[in-house]
Amino acid sequence: MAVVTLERISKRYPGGDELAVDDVTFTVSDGEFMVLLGPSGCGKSTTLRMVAGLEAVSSGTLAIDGVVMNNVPAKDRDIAMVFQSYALYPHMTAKDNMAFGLKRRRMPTAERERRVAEVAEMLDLTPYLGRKPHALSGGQRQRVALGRAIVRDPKVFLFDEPLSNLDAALRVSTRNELIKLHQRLGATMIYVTHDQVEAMTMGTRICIMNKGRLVQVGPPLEVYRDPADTFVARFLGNPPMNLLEAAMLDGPAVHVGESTMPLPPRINPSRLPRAGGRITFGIRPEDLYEHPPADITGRTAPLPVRVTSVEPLGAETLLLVVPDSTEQEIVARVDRNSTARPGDRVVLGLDTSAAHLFDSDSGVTLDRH
Amino acid sequence: MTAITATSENGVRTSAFARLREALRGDDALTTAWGAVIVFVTPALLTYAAFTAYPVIRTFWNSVHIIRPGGRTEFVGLDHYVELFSNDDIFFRAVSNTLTWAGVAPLIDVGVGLLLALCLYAKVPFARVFRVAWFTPVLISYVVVAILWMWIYNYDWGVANMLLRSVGLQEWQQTWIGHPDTALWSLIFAHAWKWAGFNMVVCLAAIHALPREVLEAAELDNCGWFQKLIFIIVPMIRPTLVNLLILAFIGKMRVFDLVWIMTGGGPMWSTETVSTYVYKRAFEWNTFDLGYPSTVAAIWFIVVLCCVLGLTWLFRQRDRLEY
Amino acid sequence: MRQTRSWIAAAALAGATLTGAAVPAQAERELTLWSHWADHETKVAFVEKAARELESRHADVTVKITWYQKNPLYAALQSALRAGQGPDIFYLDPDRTEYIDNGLLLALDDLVNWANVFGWARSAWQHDGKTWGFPLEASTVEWYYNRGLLAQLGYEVGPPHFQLSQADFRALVEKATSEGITPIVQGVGDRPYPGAYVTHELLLKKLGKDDYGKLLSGGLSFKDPRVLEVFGYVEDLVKAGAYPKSFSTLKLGESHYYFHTKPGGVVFPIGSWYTSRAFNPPDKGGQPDDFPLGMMNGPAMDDGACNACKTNNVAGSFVVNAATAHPELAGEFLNILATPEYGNLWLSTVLVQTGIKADTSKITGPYSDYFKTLEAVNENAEYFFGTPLQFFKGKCRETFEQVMNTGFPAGLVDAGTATDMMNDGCFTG
Amino acid sequence: MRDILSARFLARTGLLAILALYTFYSAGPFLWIASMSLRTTSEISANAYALPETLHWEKYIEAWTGSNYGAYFWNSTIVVVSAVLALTIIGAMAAHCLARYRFPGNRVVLFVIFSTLIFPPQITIISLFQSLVEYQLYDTLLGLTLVYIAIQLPLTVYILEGFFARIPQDLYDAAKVDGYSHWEIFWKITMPVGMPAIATTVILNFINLWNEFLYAVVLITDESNRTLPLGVQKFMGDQLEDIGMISTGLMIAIVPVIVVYAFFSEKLIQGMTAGAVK
Repeated sequence: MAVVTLERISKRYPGGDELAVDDVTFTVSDGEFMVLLGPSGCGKSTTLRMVAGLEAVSSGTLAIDGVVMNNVPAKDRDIAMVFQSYALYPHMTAKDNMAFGLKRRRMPTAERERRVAEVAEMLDLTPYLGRKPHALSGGQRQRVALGRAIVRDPKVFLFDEPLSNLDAALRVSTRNELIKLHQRLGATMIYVTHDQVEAMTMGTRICIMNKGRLVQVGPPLEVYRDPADTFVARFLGNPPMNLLEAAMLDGPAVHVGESTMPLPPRINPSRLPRAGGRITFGIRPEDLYEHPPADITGRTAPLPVRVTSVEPLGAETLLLVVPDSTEQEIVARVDRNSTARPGDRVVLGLDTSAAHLFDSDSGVTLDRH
Repeated sequence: MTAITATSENGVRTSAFARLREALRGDDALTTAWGAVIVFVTPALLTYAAFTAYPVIRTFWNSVHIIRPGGRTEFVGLDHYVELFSNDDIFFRAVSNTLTWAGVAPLIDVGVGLLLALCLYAKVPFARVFRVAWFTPVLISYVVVAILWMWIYNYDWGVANMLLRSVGLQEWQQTWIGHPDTALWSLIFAHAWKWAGFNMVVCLAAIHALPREVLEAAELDNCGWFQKLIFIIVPMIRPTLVNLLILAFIGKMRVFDLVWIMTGGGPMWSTETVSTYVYKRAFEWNTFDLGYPSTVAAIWFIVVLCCVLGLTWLFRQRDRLEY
Repeated sequence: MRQTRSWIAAAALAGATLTGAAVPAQAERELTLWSHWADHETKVAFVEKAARELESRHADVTVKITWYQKNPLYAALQSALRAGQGPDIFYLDPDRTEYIDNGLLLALDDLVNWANVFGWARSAWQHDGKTWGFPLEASTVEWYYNRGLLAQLGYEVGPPHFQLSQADFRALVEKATSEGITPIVQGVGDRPYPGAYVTHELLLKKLGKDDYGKLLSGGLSFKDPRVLEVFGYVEDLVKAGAYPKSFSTLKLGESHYYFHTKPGGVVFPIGSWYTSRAFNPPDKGGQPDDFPLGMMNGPAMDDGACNACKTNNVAGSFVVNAATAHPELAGEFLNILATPEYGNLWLSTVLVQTGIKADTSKITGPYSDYFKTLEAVNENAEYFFGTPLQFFKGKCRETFEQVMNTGFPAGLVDAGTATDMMNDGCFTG
Repeated sequence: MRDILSARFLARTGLLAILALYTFYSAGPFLWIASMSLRTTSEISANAYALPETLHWEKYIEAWTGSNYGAYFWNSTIVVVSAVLALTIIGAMAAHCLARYRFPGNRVVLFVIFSTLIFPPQITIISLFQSLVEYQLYDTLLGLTLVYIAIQLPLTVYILEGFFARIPQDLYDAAKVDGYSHWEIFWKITMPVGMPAIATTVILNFINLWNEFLYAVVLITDESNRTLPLGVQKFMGDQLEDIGMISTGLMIAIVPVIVVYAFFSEKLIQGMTAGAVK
């Protein structure tokens, strides 16, 4: 049972003017896999390190299971952390590395040995226990680092981009192992990454941060579907959401390029700008169709474009297109059988029900939540 | 803008006092790291204060006094400085000798070292033996080097004159360290004997650390070894060479042992260096005054400071121009 | 925990300082003596004998003697005395008057039985009406020569003056050079004075005692015509190749070997303590058993005011540290030396003159002939007391060491420059 | 083709000849002194360059027993070993602190310590002498040891700080999470992980201090406190230039260094060159 609560947490480094973490509030429920996602420098690692007790909290309240942890040293918080560089003690064997945290906590030798052996078995590390880190492969080191955290049986696991030093294939398989591990241990985990695929696949919830502030928290698909602002819209999804400059029309419509789009259904009309005002129109690439399927034809609006580039990916094809009367290049994810060629003029179908509107200045969504 | 607003909203204190307190807390989150800092640096700082900082300050204090044994100290203001600049030919001789040495020797040391390193890099046979033979002098103490080279320079049976005789150049025989024209150069030569191996090893390490691709690319560009040396290797290990030059320069500014044992600064002050002069005036002259030699030391302190700042500035400037 | 550690560190540092400060408690009296002559076995034996005698008189006294070479001894003394850690008794040459000026020495007038010391020797240590040193060793500047080589070159010297004329001596130098023989053996590799012997002895003969004394004390210019004449004469000798090629690096010990063994030379002007090295077995650096040693006086200068003049000086002496804890013991030690028995012992073993009253006629053994020659050569001598180093201080001394001892005799500066530099450093008149 | 080969061969031979010549120059003096160390002075004065006819090994015993070499070796060992030990600990503590803790003045402290690296010893030698006299440490091995610590401290801190700063911060965070105290982090992480750099400074300090002369000359006077370089200098007697025996004495001083070199050549070169290669 471990609930981590951050309430109005801020962090200022000595001598720095900007806040590294600015008024962040969220709660990680028991057994939840919370992913902190954001570009580098967004404050997610700092937040994690504050939870770990490696950085002082400048203001706000950090609690684990309701106990305020602000001034509790790292070693007394009953957390375990896996580092990006693994941070294995280079002068100790894999076994000693795993056992060391237990030794520090004065666990009896027999019990310690048993736990280490058990975890090593679980992670397929048994043959390598006698080796020092430099004699292990990257994946093995990663597993030792993981094992070092698991043997401790902590209340909370903290991961700081633990997969970023692995090659692509290993990253995928380790990702799956981590998911299984989470299911098996049922422990509370906080996981920092800048990789949206990891976030989407692993997280029970995702917590997206930008420039030190928390932007949006929610289950992966919800965040994907309803981004809180243009930052989230572009950060999640590959290729990212297309954002087009648009103008508000008098009626309940916006003008994009030469097309007039009806307002999406979820919109909060009270926050719309007045007619003639600027607005940002967002549409994901998969919501642009070369040949709209029958079930959504009623919701589509035509968008005449010029094709500038075609990228066949096998399972699908990406069209890079420029809508008429605009100079913005956008991406459409279309059927793999598309015959479009660069220079072609086509009319794409745009699923108006999937479109988003954002405030042009602040980037905040105009959707109703 | 937003940050500041947010700060006040969040009630984070931004007063100078709060900043200071935050700073004192260090990056260790939860305990006051200041205690650890003090424990860790105090021994070093105490040693530094007692045996480096205090003596430096005291040197300046000394330099405006006459200091005789038995605590008989007399304040003389800037008299020593006036005397030094108006009436001390030996000091200027010593400065000029030292600067000559410090100016010339680094080029010899580093140049020879670089050439030797290139020879070894060219993968000659017996490279290991060569390296050992060339590096060994580095490890030998100056006292031994000095005695050894006094014998090598011996007029009657030293190696230098013996070699000249054996190739029929009797008239070139010299009292190498006994004549003002040759003494300083003979010492520089002996000094270079000791240090060339050091520079060789450092250059070799630097060359080995160069990315192989660049040298291969140069080969594809049809560079001969000489062009490769001039256009590729030397520019690429330039930081190392600069380091070595500065290191050698500093080393020559402090040279004492070799001179002291081999010539004692003679003949006719031709090998007098600032170190030997300070030592002589403090511990050999029959004046028993520690004040004047401290003045020499104080002036030299300033000279060295200027030289090093100048060198640093010079090389930094070049770097900026290049990149 | 952390506090404890910093406390321990502080304590360790303090402890380190304290152990350094702690002076070992002494139950017994120890008399310390630092002396030159580490290599001079006969002198070492002489001093050790006196030390053992003092120890045998007092059960609680030990005498701890440290033997040095001269230069390291002076370096050690300068720093140790300043540090207040000097020995009770130490070796000093009488030219080191700065020790007196700085109050580092104890006046010996009431401590030593001066009745057994020659007055001229005592006077070498008398300043401000007090006597500061015990004149153990005395010496005259002698011109030793190789009788065989001199005869081979067609010259001889004999009574009453044992002296060549100025012109003959120059001719001797030129002849020796032409035959590939080094005329005057001298080396200044490790001593600040031997190179100046010839010039200064000749200056003394030319000027006479009074004017020479003025010259040394800054009262007479080096541009005096008589001085210039002597400098010119010596410059001619130098140009004629009087000195060995290796002059400037040849050490004192090496120059002995050069003179009597290899490659050999005609004349070797040096203090009469020549014997303390030369009368050792050949494998200890002594002269060969059959070496034809002769003694002459320096050449008579034309119009010389005092051609019988030569330098006599007190050399190695013992002084007492002003800060000594055992002045009475130190006095007793010196008084053991100040007896005719010890004077004779010194003469017959060390074979150098001494300030202690003794009787050379009592010397017997293999070197009695040497003392007879020494007496004959000095029979008509008039002595000037003191070497240039005893007069020159500070920059003047430094100039003397570099110019008179090295630069001028090595031919590095001419007579005009040399006298200019000497005036610059020494002339006050 | 043949011509090219032979030209290359010639160039190669020429290069080798030059190298052999240089080797003769750099190693020749050692061989000369080694051969003289086994000959008597009278043999040497007959011919300074002949090879020893009979090997006078007994001269080594004579040189050792006839001088105070045993004491000099012992003094040098005490002073150098304790100075190097203290340097390693004090220097590593300071370097660890400067590399790991952010505190106001951190860079200032590092700069101040480092800047003394460039200053020649003659600047402080006089006042250091005065200070040691006042601290009652003049002419004591303890005093010399403390001075040795002080003169090598800047270089030690400089090298170690550079290395320690490159140890990943994660390792320290992991240690903190594992519950290490400040002192344990230093002792159990920094020291073992920093071992290569520490070995480097140990070797460097050892060689430098073993050969140190100037401070020893000024700060030591008593025969019983002399270190090896002073002892070697003392071998230069002035009664007689006993070249044969001096050679033997010099060899006794050289041989240990050569032996150490033979065993630790790689590490040693690494140590001597530390900090010079960027």
